[in-house]
Amino acid sequence: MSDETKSPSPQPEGEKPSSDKIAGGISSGTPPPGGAKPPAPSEKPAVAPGATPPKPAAPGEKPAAAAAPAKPAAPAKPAGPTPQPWDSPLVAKLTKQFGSGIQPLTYLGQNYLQVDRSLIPTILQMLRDEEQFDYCVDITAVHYPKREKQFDIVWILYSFSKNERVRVKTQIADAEHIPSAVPIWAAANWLERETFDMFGIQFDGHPDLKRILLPDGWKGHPLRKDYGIIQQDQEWVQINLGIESGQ
Amino acid sequence: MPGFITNYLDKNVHVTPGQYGSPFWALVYILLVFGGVSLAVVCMNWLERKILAHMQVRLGPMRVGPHGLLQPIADAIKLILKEDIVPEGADSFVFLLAPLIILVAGFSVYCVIPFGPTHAITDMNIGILFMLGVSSLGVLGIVMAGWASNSHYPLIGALRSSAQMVSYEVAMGLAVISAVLMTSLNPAGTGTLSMIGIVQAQYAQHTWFIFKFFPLGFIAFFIFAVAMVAETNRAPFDLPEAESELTAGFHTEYSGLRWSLFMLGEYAAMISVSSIAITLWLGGWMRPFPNLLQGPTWDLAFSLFPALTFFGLAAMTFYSTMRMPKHPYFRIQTIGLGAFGGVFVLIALILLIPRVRDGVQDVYWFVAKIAVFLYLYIWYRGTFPRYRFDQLMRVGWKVLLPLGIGVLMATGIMGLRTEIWDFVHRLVHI
Amino acid sequence: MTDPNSSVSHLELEESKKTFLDANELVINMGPQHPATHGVLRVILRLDGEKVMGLECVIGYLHRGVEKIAEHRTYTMFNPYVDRMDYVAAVSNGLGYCEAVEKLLNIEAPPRANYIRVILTELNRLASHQLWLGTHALDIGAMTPLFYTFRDREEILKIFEKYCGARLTTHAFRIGGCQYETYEGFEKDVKKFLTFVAPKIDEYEELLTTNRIWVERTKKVGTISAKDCIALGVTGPVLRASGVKWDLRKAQPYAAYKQFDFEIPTGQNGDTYDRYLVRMAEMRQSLRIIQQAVDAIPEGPIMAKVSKVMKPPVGEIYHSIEAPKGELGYFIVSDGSTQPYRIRVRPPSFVNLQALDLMCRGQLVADVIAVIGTLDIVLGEVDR
Amino acid sequence: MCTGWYTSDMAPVATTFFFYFLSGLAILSGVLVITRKNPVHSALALILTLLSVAGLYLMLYAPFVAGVQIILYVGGIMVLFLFVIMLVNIERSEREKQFNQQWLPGILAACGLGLLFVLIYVKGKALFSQPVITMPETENTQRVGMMLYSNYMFPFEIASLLLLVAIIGAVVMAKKRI
Repeated sequence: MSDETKSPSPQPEGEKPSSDKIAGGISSGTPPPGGAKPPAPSEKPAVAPGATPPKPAAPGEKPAAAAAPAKPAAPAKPAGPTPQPWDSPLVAKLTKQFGSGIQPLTYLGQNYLQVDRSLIPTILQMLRDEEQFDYCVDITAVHYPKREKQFDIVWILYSFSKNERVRVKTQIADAEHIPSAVPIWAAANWLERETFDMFGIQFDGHPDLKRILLPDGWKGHPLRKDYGIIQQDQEWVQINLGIESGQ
Repeated sequence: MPGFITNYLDKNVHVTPGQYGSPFWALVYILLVFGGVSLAVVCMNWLERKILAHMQVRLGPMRVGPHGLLQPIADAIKLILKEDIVPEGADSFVFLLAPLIILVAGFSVYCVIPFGPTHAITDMNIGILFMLGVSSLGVLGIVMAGWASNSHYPLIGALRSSAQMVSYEVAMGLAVISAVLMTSLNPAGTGTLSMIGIVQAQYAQHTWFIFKFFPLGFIAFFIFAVAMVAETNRAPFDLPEAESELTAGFHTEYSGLRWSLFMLGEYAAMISVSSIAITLWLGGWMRPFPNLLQGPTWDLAFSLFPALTFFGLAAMTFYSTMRMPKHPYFRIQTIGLGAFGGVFVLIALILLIPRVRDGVQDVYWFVAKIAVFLYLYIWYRGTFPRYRFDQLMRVGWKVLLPLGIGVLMATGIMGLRTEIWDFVHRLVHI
Repeated sequence: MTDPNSSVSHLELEESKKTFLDANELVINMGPQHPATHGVLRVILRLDGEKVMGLECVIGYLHRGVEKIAEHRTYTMFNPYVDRMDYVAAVSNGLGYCEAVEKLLNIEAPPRANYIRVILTELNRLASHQLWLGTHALDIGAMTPLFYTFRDREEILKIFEKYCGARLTTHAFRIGGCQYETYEGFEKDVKKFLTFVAPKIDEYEELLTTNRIWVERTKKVGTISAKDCIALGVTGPVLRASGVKWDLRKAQPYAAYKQFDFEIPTGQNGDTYDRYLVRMAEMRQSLRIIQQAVDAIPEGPIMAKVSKVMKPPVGEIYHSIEAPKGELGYFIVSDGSTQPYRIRVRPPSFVNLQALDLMCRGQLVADVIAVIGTLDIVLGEVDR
Repeated sequence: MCTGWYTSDMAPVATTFFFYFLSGLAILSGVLVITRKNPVHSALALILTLLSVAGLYLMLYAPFVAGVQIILYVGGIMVLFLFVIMLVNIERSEREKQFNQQWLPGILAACGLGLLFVLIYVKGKALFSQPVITMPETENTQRVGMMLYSNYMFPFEIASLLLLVAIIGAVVMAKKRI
């Protein structure tokens, strides 16, 4: 793995709005109203050219621009490493094929691809078939409620033959569907079910998409940031026990 | 005393009360056997827990009574007091009948078990057939219990059990027949199915049948010994009640007293099949070397064994008493354990009285042999994993059954070897 | 292109609906209260007599929302929670979490801390495997090994207790190193334990490895090919028993594993017996690692310089370790605050459990028990 | 030591009572077999029938036959019956129409059977001219063995051949599925 990660060099170009979204993800400064995390205060609301979906994320962050002033407070601590462009034969091949649809990055020595949603099935299939990423380690999501495209979906892949990990990330909006990876990796079955259970993300083509950890009648998707735990608890206690919740 | 009591006590009577036709003494024997077997089940319960526990680096019951000696009694009280639940949707008539059938089948077998030449309730001339037949009735109870519970685990347990018992009965029967065949190897050529007759045949032929035509007798015994474990649903053949697969198998839905009837029936069956094995192959009630070590000296020496056993038990008890903690909290337990030892000494002393000493000889040796078998049962349980169903069937049908047929034929050939030899000889000379 | 998930497609269910003698198929609900489902796993079995035609796992009975809890705790506060996932290998969980956060903070634990970590983690692996062996053997009907393994596992727990005061959910490590220096006589205790336990492992093997019934019950049971393992994301001893020589301790060494000499035991057939042998061999390898670590444990600090209030820079990290059950991964997203924005745990048991359906098709009910045992799942980790 | 069965002057107890009791039981449970809707109950009633018939054999001083009856029919065949019954859907069969609604063939068969019984009763003396032999019970088993391997050797072997054919047939039928 490349080791140039430790250099805390600043963002090189404005070409990487996606990285901003992670990097500038959430400032620690402002306490969020309503328990939700503050919006991603991207420093550059400027929409980069190109039709990559990461960009539409930026407009969602426009209101967050107000929070940007809080950002300077964060750099008070030593600025952490930031994602760097990632370069490798694989990346070269992918960028040649998909162009600006993917953005290869590396952070702390870990590589990931920021991928346009429309490219997801093709890229995943290709990664498995041609690049020997035959082991789907994990599928999960991260919720950014203030963004327009609220969800990051993350596929963590591993290649036995190369002993290499890569993460594939894409952004989707709430209620947007995403193709299932079950035809590509059988392991995706339960992992997607769990993501559906926890975030309510619909995977198209999943053989049996239903809740896995929570009971079938559960309301809401708990790992969303706007999920009201206390409200849910009070409701449950009231319905099932007929008393006021002590919470 | 009235005649129907005294006439059986006549010195010239050398038959069992059943044969003699004395209902009174038959009843006495029935009560004795029933009480004795129940007591044995209680002892077995405690011993199994303790022995298994010590095999598994733990102590077993230690709380109720000294060294948990009163545990079986506490368990019995608990089981009797527990609610007798009949599940909704169960076929209640069949559900309630099933444990009774198992119990009746388990205990009826004792009608013909000879604890001594005259110490049996009766002696039938189809004794061994009766035993196999009645003990095979037990499976009916299991099947009924499993079906009537209206639940899946018991049903599967019952299915397993019926298939298992029917399969192993075949191998068991073949092994038994080869032993019965050996009884006919006398000048008169008359064999017998009577349990007492079989033991007497072993006496007459100066050998236990396990050593007859070595290794034929041993193989037959081995087949029986395997089949009998399967027949009583014990480890490693305890699939019908495999707790890790079927929770408790056919008696999952039973509780309280009815559940304890299943246990009683199972342990009674263990003792009864062990007695068949002992009667058929291990010389029944006979002491070791009844022909070789004859004479009054040997008789005396062997007749001291019962008392010595109880002295040994007493010594163990006293040793444990001494090792009890000296804390006042344990005083009652220590006293109890000491009293237990005292009872053992008392029994041992009673067993030294010549009349008693000679009277219990047969019963003692029979019970001692049973104890060895019961220990084996426990040992198996501590050692073996459980067979899977198809493997169980394979062992029954593909190993034990051909082996049984082979042994039966080989025994027949060995029995008729002079005749066959003569025949061949004549053929050659013609 | 061969489709590796064809073996678990749901079309197969339709095809196998015919039953012997047209008897209706039996649907059995195994669990969540069942002696052999290792907790609260519920398996719905569809049987033809005793033959399994298909099964479905129903999980979540032990779901505590660990990932949600993490979002409301600071990095330090969340550390004890991870112990509650795979509670029989709590030390491994803690190691994975601490290393992931350290990576995110871009710090490294000092060498001595790494050695202590390796010793405790390997001891925990041993304990976890012992627990697995005992319960697995009990499921198959061999009662005795359970008590033997518990007796020996007790010695490990005693060392844990002396080291950090807890036996099961140890919370042994802190972000940046270990909180506790080893106690007086720690090395002596560990060495004593090593000499104590080596013959005990032989003892377990004596009871089982050549036991005919054990071999018959485990050979060719729950077979899974390496291809299916990889497709289903199965890791750990299950994957190695299928012949894939892959262990994160070698493939992507973490802590101090680079410095130790050990082997990755593998099997060939991928059946329950091979998985048994692999785990037995792993126990011995763990002993080797512990021996080397105890012999070469360096002096020095046990904590890296970590500020009291941890604020990792904005970013995300995935770090995984080789837990006793397989690859245990933590995917942490930081928003630069003291609380993690999102922690995702990649639980090995959860992913491995997916393979149960495939491994049990066409086998008997008794094999389902054996396969659940051999997958070595812990429901606390499956459900989180 | 095995001297005869009745060494004392005990006579068989209440022979007539037991005869009527057992035959009544056999008939009653036989009726139950065909009237119960639940096949498991039918099978249990059939077991009772077989057991009472075994008791009748005992009263005829044929303990061997009684023992074999119990082992084979009650312990073996009936268990297999139950085995199969439990495998099929009982609820379904309970809902189904019963087969014993065919009155005409039933009456005809019953009449034929009655006729047969009457014929035997009338001609009986001629058919079984020999007086009834009461064999001592102790020799019953030996006699059965002797008979089987001398007078009835041929039927015995034919029967075993038949069973062999049945077994092979069963195996073939079962194998066909696999």
